[in-house]
Amino acid sequence: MSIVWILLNIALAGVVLNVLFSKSKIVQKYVSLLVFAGLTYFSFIMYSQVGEHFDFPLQIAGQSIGFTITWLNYYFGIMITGISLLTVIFSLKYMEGKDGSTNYYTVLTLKTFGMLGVIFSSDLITFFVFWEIMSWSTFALMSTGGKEAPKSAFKYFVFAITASMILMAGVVLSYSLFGSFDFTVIHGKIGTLSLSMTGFLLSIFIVSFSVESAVFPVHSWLPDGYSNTFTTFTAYLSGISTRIGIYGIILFLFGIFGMQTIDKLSIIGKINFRYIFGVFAALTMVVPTFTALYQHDAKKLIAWHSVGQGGYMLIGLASGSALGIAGGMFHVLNHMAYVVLIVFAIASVEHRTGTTNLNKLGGLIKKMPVSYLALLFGIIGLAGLPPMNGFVSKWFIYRALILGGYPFLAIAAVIGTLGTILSVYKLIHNMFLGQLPERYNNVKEVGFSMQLPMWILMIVVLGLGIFPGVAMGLIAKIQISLGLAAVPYSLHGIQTASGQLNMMVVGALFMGGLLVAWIIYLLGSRRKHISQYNNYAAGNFLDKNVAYNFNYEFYAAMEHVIDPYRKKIIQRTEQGIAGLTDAVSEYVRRIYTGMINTYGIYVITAFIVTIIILKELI
Amino acid sequence: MVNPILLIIVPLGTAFLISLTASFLKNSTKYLALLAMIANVWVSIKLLPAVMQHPINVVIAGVKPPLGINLFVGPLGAVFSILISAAGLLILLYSFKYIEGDSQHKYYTLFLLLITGSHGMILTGDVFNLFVFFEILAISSYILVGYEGKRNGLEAAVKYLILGSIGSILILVAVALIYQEAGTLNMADLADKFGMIDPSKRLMILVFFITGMGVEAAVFPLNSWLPDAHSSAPSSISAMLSGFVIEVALIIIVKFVYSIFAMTEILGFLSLVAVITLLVGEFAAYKQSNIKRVLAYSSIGQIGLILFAMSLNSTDGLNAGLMQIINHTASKSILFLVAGFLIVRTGSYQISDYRGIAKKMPVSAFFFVVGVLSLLGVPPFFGFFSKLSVVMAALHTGSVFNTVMVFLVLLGTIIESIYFLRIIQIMYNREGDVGSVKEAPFLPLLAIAAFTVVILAGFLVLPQITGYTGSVASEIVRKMQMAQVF
Amino acid sequence: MNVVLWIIFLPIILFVIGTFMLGYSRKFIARIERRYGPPIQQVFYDIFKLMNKKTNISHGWMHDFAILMLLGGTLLTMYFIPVPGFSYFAQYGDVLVIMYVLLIPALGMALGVGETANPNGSIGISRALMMLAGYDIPFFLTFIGMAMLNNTTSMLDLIHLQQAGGIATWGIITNPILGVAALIALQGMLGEKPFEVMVAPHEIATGPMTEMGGKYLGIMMIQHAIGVVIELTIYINLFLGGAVNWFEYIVKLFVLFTLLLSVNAVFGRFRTDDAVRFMWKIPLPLAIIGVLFIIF
Amino acid sequence: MDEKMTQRSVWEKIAAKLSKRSLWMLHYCTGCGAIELPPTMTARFDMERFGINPMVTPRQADILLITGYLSVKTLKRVVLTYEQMQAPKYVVGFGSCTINGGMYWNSYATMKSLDRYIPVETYIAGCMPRPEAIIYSFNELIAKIDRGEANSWKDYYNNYDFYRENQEHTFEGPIETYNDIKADAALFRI
Repeated sequence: MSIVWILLNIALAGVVLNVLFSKSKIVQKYVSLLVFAGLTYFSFIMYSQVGEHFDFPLQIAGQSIGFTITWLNYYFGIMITGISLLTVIFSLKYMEGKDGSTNYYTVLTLKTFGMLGVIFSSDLITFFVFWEIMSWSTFALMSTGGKEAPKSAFKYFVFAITASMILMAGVVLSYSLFGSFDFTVIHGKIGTLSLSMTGFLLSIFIVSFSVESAVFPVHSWLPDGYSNTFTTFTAYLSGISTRIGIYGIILFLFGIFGMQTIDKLSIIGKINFRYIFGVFAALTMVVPTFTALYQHDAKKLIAWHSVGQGGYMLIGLASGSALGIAGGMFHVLNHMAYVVLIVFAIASVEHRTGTTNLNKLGGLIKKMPVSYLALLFGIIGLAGLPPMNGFVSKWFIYRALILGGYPFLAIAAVIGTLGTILSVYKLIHNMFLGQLPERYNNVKEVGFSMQLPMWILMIVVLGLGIFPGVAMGLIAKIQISLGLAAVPYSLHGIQTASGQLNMMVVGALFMGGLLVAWIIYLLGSRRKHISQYNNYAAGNFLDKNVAYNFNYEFYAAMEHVIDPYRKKIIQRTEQGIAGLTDAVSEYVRRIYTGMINTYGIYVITAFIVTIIILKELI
Repeated sequence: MVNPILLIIVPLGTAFLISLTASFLKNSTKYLALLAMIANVWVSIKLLPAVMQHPINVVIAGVKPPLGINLFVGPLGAVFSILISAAGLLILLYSFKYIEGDSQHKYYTLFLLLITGSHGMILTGDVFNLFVFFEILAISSYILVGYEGKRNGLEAAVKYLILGSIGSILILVAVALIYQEAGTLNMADLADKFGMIDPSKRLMILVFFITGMGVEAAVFPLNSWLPDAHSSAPSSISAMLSGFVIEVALIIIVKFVYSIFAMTEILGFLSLVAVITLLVGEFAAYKQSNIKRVLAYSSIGQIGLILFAMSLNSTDGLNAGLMQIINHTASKSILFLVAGFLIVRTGSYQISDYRGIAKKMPVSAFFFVVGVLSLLGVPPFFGFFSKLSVVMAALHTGSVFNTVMVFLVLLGTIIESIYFLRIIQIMYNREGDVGSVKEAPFLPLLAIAAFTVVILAGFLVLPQITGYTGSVASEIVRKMQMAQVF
Repeated sequence: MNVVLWIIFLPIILFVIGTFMLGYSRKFIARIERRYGPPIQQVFYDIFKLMNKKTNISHGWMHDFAILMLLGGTLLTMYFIPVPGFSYFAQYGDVLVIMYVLLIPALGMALGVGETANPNGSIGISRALMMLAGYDIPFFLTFIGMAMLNNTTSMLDLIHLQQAGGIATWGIITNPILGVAALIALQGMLGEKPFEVMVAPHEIATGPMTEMGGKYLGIMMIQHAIGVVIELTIYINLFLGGAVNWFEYIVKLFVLFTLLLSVNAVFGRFRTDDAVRFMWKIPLPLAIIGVLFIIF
Repeated sequence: MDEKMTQRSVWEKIAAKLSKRSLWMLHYCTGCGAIELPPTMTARFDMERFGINPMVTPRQADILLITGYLSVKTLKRVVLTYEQMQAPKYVVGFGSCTINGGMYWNSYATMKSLDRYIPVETYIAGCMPRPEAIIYSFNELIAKIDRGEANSWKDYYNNYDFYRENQEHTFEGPIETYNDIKADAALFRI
């Protein structure tokens, strides 16, 4: 029995057990823990079966369908199962006593099942079927949680169903073009296609995956959808769910269409398919990142970032060079590690204080140092500063863009990074720094089972930052298996003819710098820690009744600068589409007036029109 | 071997029997109807294997065609008989609890007449009899639409009556023209002779027939009666009207165009009409607040989809259209039947009044969700496979026109999913409270569950189903010939 | 051995240069204001005094650590920047690494100030970060432009390429538009007027420094001294052909700094949004034009 | 006191020599005397020559310059500000108001003598003192630091009870500055 079957069966069994034990949360908890531990174990040992193929005992249109294990889906597989396991461990305590949590583990398992199916599928039909399962379970995932959840889940659904329909068209179109659903067969025949048809088919697939990976014009479902559900789901969704869209894009761009085919799709000179794709990716980085500045809710802020970070992955893929693609793929892993870490920290705060409203929190560093540290590691990764992992992948991407001759895409990435620094500082400042409100005086740090995932992820975030080679080995294998050039990596970074990156040196120098600074620090006389109310306020007396924290409208000036653009362009476009559908519906509805004489006229008109048209046809 | 004429005679006879015995059997007449429907299902199932070998031709009253009248049962007839009688049986079971009052025998009489008409239209091999059965079907459905006797029901019934009459007059003119020009009313004979008719006369026959049948088949813009009629009829009748009655009319159009008139040139026009119908239906449904109107408009959209698939001029397309018919019959019946008890229990047609009803009626709500998912074409429900085959058939033709149309069809699906999901969300809203509402009774739920089983288990027997629909499709696509039939 | 000596003495050398430059700046400004001004070594006194304070207060461990991160990050940046005679670490990290490590001190500072829970501090940080978004975008774009022009992201290569061809291949000559854009951005980067709204002593009580006293402020001043040199050096390396020897290096530093100080001395202060708008309306389009020149 | 002065280590002497060259001043300007400060800072007298710079927060400042009269309300702020400064810190009383109440000597609302509440290093007499006087007294302060005699700030730690009592008497109750002076004295070994 192959490991793919074991994985999918375990996941399915998890779903069934969760449904069966829907009355007992405790059983659900431990069953899920066991299921996800099993999934993680089996997915990690799966590398022994890479390259093997397994068929379903069912045929569609005379085609055998099934699963295959490649390095690419092994990479995504371990990410999915790993992060699910951490989410479950974190949820054990987090979900205690939460309202509406009976479906929690069920939808989580179902979603994982769907995702595993998608990534391991070896043909379009399996891919599509699991894609649908995944979309629907995402919808279910999003609709659990807060009051606003169903509404925002609905928004997602509208986008997802659109994407599904487009994907379905793509699946069927490629079947009618190639006569097969199998990825490898399609890959073999792709060269026979005319250029315009290739472009059309590729666009269909890319557009439908863009929805799931929240690329700029079709991203607006994500922030609300992700932030209104349970915070642990926010972590899970931002960390891995969105990235299945990226998986699809990688698979189709490189696995099925292949680099040579894509590079043929050129309009004028440099303006080719990849470039256009890159422009969308750049917009994805810039626009959502700056929208994040406006957010007053920690979850929403991070959700916007998870849109923006998707742009980095895509722009890396769009760069088309080995370095850029490696950066894009590596960023998926990195993003998953730090975003989940950040959201776990937020969840911890929410667990203790009951809110994620950034205007209400503050000063929690004194009460929850571990969560603070987790958030700190996470935001350094998110902002892409050394020595955390986010830096490495972003470095790859920048370098690929600069050397590939895409300065404006590179600057978009820079703008995104700066916007990220701004908003993550707001996040950490408004939650953990500043004045501690009196009502949070008795807040405690979260328990061990919630700290454990955070510690693990902190190690991952820092470890991948210093030793990117650990993941790069796998990524190089993926690149080779997709027929791309591999990046010459070492344990500490990469080494190419035109420059190298050595994270060990960066890390060591940083440590050395800290050491020197520490010695200088020790040279001064001792210090004492003082109360937050012992503070400069131009001679005013501060106490617990004075709310002096600065966190409301943290970046008001910036908002003044970018407001005009944002309002004009983005909001109006979004409202436009919804308004159009409503208007069309309203007009169409009026066709049915309810008056029989109108209907009579319709029949007579139809009769005449039919005569006229059919006369031409016959 | 069973005689297919039983399919017509049994319900017709039982209908008369019910009205005769109504005075002393009172409401127990429904068991007579049940017996008739069970017999019908049995006959149709018995017919199927035999018909698959060779079409059956039943000559009535001993006069051979083309002079006499006959029943012609090909795979089309057999499959549709099963569809009609099975759906009819389940809806009948549902009606046992749903229809209340003293004059139930009227309902069952008309119900059986509706079944008779549907069977007749499918099975007859004679154009004039087609008209007769069409009238039986139409008249019984006019009355059933107004069965509840409420104001809007009666209004809808009158509208339906007027438009339906226009339709039947057009058909009658077509029949008369056919007899005048071809000198025969037998379908197979007509198929042989139709090519010899003067082109302008052919055009007129075609137009009269298509517009006339189009009224019943709910093709835009002839379908203006449908939203009113389907939404104000009793839910069981809505289920039938949406579930197979309009499809029967549609399949008659398709059958005539392909295998009798053999005028495949006009299929492009039909598919354009189909897509317009689909978009109009879906967009009109988008803003409705009355649950049955939503379902009614959605039926228009689905008819568009089916007609689109069937006018692709390929066996694949017909096959896909037939699968879509099966899916639509099952899922739309579920939706209408569930909606029936939602309305009964809450006393309201407004979707907004069902806020949180899933807590009180969990089983019904679940069935509703399944119906919606299948209608939208979500895997692994049956609807997914039918929609997939529609899209596949359309794209397989390779024409740009059809590709564009596919995208419009998928756009329609998107709109459809939006409004359906909105309903589901309202039903599953946690905060909502509908007061003390009970779950629907067991028997109707059982009927609904049977439809659900079709949808859920459909993909397990997919090869068999495609086998049957495939032979139906190849029957339709082949031109009828007198020699083949006899 | 040589490397070890450089590692030890480079920070000290740069610190000395930096303090003299800051002292020089105070003297320079004073002279423009027709004052006598403090002695040029005044900054030494200030730092010594601050380090010698008998009591120190801190608002928590992040406040302490932020100071370390501030200085540590700056030292890290320093090692990656080639100076005459020492470019050992420059090969391990390129322009991109420098771009990013430059942000570490800012982030460290921001975190520490956040913990002091002083509203003035938070406002200052908020302004500083907004300014960062303002000036860094054009500055990074000029980085990218120069890297593309020479098809390398290594700062060492950039210097070598400029030095090989003499003054005619200096970035400021080959690409004056980028040079000007970077110069304006550099003004913001150094926090000189008119881009010093994040400190604004009369308005928000020196913003980030509000709660910093004693050795904390002292370390911040040490960092500032080194930081100024680093930021000027980046510009010199990119546009002014680097430096072959220390004399040339120091001359270039002082000339460049004087240029910026002259602007500083005669300007008022931009409001934050105006400053950001300015940065996005003047240097950024300039940088874009410069990059377009490079592409075509 | 005198003993301590004479027993300074070499390091302390060097430190004093360097530290005296950098004095940052926080001016508490509720009175009219503040008007004399701009000329002191600007081109005419240029206080920066001596390394004296105006600063805005008590954390950074070495000198607390009290320019003028103090009411009960402002005195509270002065005490708070003083406690927020980092040692060594020097209070300079500016004008007669801080010495004896000056022209407000018979007002019910003003404080007569500043050094009852916080230790004052130097006074600048006059109503009001000219910039020359200010420069002169700062130079005096510098000289005092150099000699190691400017130790009044230690008095606040060592004689805290005295100041506390006076403060509480005037304020009719304690004020909460979130500073535990006695604990600080032990911690910083003053």
